[in-house]
Parts: sequence; C-alpha cells; structure tokens
Amino acid sequence: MTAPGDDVRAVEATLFAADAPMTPAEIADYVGPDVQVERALSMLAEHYAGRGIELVERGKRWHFQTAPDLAHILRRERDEARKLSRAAVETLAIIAYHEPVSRAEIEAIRGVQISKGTLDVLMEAGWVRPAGRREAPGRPLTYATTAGFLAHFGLRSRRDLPGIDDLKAAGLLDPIDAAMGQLELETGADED
Amino acid sequence: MTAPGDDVRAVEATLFAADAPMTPAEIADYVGPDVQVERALSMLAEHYAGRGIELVERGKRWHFQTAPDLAHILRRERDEARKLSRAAVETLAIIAYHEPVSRAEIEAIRGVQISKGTLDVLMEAGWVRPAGRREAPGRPLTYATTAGFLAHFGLRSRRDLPGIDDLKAAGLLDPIDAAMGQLELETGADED
Amino acid sequence: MNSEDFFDDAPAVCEADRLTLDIDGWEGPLDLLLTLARTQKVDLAKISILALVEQYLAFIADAKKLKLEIAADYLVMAAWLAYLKSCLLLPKDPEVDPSPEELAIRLHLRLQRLSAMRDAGARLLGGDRLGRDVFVRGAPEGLRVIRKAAWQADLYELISAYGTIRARTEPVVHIVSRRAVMTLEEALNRVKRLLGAKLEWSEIRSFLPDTPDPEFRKSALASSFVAALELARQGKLQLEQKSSFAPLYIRAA
Repeated sequence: MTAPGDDVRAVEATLFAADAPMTPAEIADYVGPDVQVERALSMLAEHYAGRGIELVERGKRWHFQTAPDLAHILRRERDEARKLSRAAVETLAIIAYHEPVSRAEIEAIRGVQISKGTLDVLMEAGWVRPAGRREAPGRPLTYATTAGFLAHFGLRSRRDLPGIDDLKAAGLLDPIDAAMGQLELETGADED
Repeated sequence: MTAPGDDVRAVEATLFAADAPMTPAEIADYVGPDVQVERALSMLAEHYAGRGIELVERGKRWHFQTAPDLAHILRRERDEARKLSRAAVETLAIIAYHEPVSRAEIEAIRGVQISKGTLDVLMEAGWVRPAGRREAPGRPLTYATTAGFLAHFGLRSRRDLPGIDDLKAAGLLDPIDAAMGQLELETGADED
Repeated sequence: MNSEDFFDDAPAVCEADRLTLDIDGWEGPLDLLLTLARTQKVDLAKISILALVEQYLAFIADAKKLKLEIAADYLVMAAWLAYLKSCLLLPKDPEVDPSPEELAIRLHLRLQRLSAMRDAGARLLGGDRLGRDVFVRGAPEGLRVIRKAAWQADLYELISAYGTIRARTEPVVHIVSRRAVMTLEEALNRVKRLLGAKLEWSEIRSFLPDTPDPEFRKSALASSFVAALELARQGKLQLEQKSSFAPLYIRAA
C-alpha cells in the first residue's frame, strides 16, 4: 500500500475530527485553498470502501460512518430514537417525495388533516424545514427536507429516495388533476 | 490493497463508534468471543500508520485519533460553539417578525425586559443590525435583521418565515407552551 | 427495531376480526378504504372500485350494528360512496358532470397515491439509519471553531420561540372602552344652577344636557335624579309626581 499524500491525510483527519457532516467548502476552510478537496474525497471514499468505516456523501456533505452490515455488532442499548407515529412517517414521506409541498397538499394525499404536532416533530428532529411560500392564491408556506434528513436516512441525495424513479414514471407523484388530464388524453381518441 | 477480514472490520467499526478508549476485553464484548481482537488491533495499527488517522494504545486502552502532525489544521480553541440563550432566541424572533423594531417594542411584545447583553450577542453573531432611529418622541434606535441572518437560517427572505396560521397548524402555538411562557413571565427576570 | 414496529398501533391488514371491532384504528375514511383494498390481495391498479365501495358500506353497516361510535367523516364518506355506487349501477346519464366513472377513477388515484407514500415511508424507515444501523464517530475531537459558527440557533428554535411569545402574550389584551358618564357632583352643580333660572315646576328631563348619546343621557338622568333627592333633603328643592312612572317635576323651594 502506498502512503497517502498530505492533502488526502489532511482531509481524512478533518472529517474524522469533525462532529458534523461537512461540505467540501467547509473542509477547504480547514485544509487550506491549495488542497484539491474533491479529489481527496473520492480517493478516500475508494480507500474506505469495504472497510469497517465508510466515507459517505449525504446532501453534498461528507462524513465517516460505520459500515451498515456491522449494525448487529454496534446496535446496543442506546437511547432509542423517539418512535415516529404513522402520521409522522407518512407526512415525512410525502414531503420527501413531493417537496416543496404545502400543508394542504399533504392533507389532500393523506385524506385527513395534519394534527398538531406532526410537522412540529419533524421540524424538531431537523428533517423538515419551511421552504418558502408558493406564488399561488393564499401564498401557502411549503415544506421540504433537510441535509439532516438525507444523513439520517442514509441517502446521498433525494434521487436516492427508494423507488422515486418508479413513482415518477407511474405518475404517482403528479397531482390528481394532472393524472386525470393524462388519462383523458390517452383514452380520448377512442371515445367517439 | 487486500480487503480486511470481517474480524478486523468489526474491531475497526467498534473503536470508531466508541465514545471512550477501549480495552481488548471490552472490544471482545461487542465483536464476540470468536474474534482475535489483539491480532485485529495490530493489523489495524499497521494499516493506519502514516494515514491522517492513527490507532493508538494508551494504558492498555485503544482508540483512534487524528495524526499529531496534522494538529495545526484542526487546532481547537477554547471558545466552543455556544447556543443562544432563550432570551436571545426570543428577541431575535421578535426582530425578525417585526423589524424595524425598537427595544421598548421588543420588551412590550416579550412581556419581559431585555438585558443589554442580549442585543449585543445578536449583533456579534452578525444577525441583527441597528436600523436607524424612529421619528418619534425620544427618537428610539430600531433594530433589523441582516443578510447573514437569512443565510444562517436558510431563508430566501423574511417572507419565508411561517405566519401565525402556519405556526398554529404546526402545533407551535399550543396552550402548553403558553402556560410555560406564563410561568417564565411570573418568575420575571431575563435569563442571560 | 424494524420498520414494522412503527405500524404496531395501526390495525393489522389481514385480521378480519379486528376490522369489525376497531374503528378508531384508522386515520380517516381514506385510510380505511385503503386497508380494505389491501385485504383483497390484488394489485391496487386492478382493484374494482364498485367491490370496494360495497365492502366499505358493509363495514360501516356492521359497525353500526355493533353500536360503535362512528365519526362523522366516515358516515359522510359512506353516503358519498352509496351515491357513487348507485350512479355506477344506473344507466349512463351523459348530463352528469363529473361522470361517476370519473369520480371512481379519482378515488382510485387517491388510494394509489396514499398507498405509494405509505410504502415509501416504510422503505425509508427500513433503510440504514444513522444512530440505529450506522454510527458516526463516538468521540470526535471537534474542529477549531470558526467565527461564523460561534453562535448557534436553528430555524425551528426561532419560529417556535416566536410561537411561544405569541401564545403567551396574545390572550392578555383587554381593552376597556371609555363610557360617557355624568358624575353626581356634576349633576348637583348643574341642577342647582338651572333651578335658579326656572321659577315654575319643570320636568326633570328639561334639566338634562342636550346630547345625541343615549348612554350619556341615561347616566345624566340617573345622576340628576339622585342630585334632586339630595337637594330636596337639604330643603333647597321640591319634588312632585302625580303617580308612579308619571313625569317627575321639580322647582326651587
């Protein structure tokens, strides 16, 4: 094995010492402007692949974490994360797959009002954030997921959301009116 | 480079996730009795030699640490990240929602006096700036938020802040909170 | 802990017994419909809306028979589904817009969307989660603090702080509106002054100030009456009234 260069070592040590995931720009603040951070990151990711520790990218931020297949060794009597209610899980999924999405849109998909505390819990966990107002009547506030959401659920980016391509292709992420329009287009020709 | 065996990977991950240095016996508690811990440790120490991270033994306990020669990059200073006091968060929230706003107006909305230090902290953080004097008796100084405030909180503009209706719907105007607030009002003083 | 744990509180999909007993287990009629659809064990894309409607109606009827309390929105959905069912069974009426077929398709699409999000949520929870399946370093040394990060607060803290302030300050606004009143002292002076100018019996109302404000007029009448009683006690004034509720006359003694 060849010894890594000082550039790579500096990036490795910085990420190792960090107590939160870091963007390449933040890493550069530490290691200096002469270091090719992106290159060092990809070399490190390659080096750690298959080891007990992995270097991963989550929402443009990088951090080291233990390999997922070792979960059985490390899972111990830790404070179990507060259990999410089914309402919270569904709301989170709707926000993640549709973002940015308004409260009314979430309610339309779930068929029930969002009870108090559901969005609250998701924001407190650091997974959901207000994402600006929609330029539409009433200017409703919209919600989106955070980098913390990607990190927690082990996703590199939203494109890694399980099954998102299939859902998109099946039109299941389109509003119902759009889907109805599509159906009419497809069947319209035969009707008369 | 040959891929490490599962024994080595397990020891590597265990030490990485540990929050204190561990003896080989403690490691064995996690990875199981079949793993040759000592052998894995010496293989890991050899692998990490010369990297940005090192595996070291101190008094029969093992831990990972960043390589000493890279300390200048990571140099830690005494002043660590500090959480804003509750008084400061509340004051900042009032300025954000009502700007430009004078100190007397902030106190009227909070229902509690604010200490001199609270506004100083917010200005030091770069989130609040003096915003001119109001043309009113006493010509009070007013305060407003900065571009740095928007950047830190991930807002495009102040209009992205959730309105009262949004707060209500998210459960952030719950009577419990109100009761807690009332208690604080009664105990009176500013907490910073 | 696996993803199923998160669904423990929800009714199990295939337990027909629980279906007829536990109506509180659902989050609204759409949720119940989806559960019923899933018990059919066919692809949601191929499911018969008509059959599903019948199941829902039968379920609500069962629940009624057992005298379970059924929330209003379940009954509203039942009424709507009964209407949809009759429309679907009747001969087509081209005048009806939207057509029952379109309504059925819309319901179908809603169920598919909810089902997709429910599955997505379960898959998210089942992934490698930080702090459960994968772990970050247990004791990071931490990095030198850079100035911009010196003070920490996040958006959630900010907006929840504002919510707290608003919640605790909003209800304590009391506005006491000013009401126009004539004090007894004013009335005494006024009646005394006017008595000097009038020699004959005069109705007490003629001593009142000319005002369009009925509230102030009432207050002035009450105060002037008390003032008249006081002046009569002092022997400065005489009172006369023909009968109960008749006009009250006064003159200087």
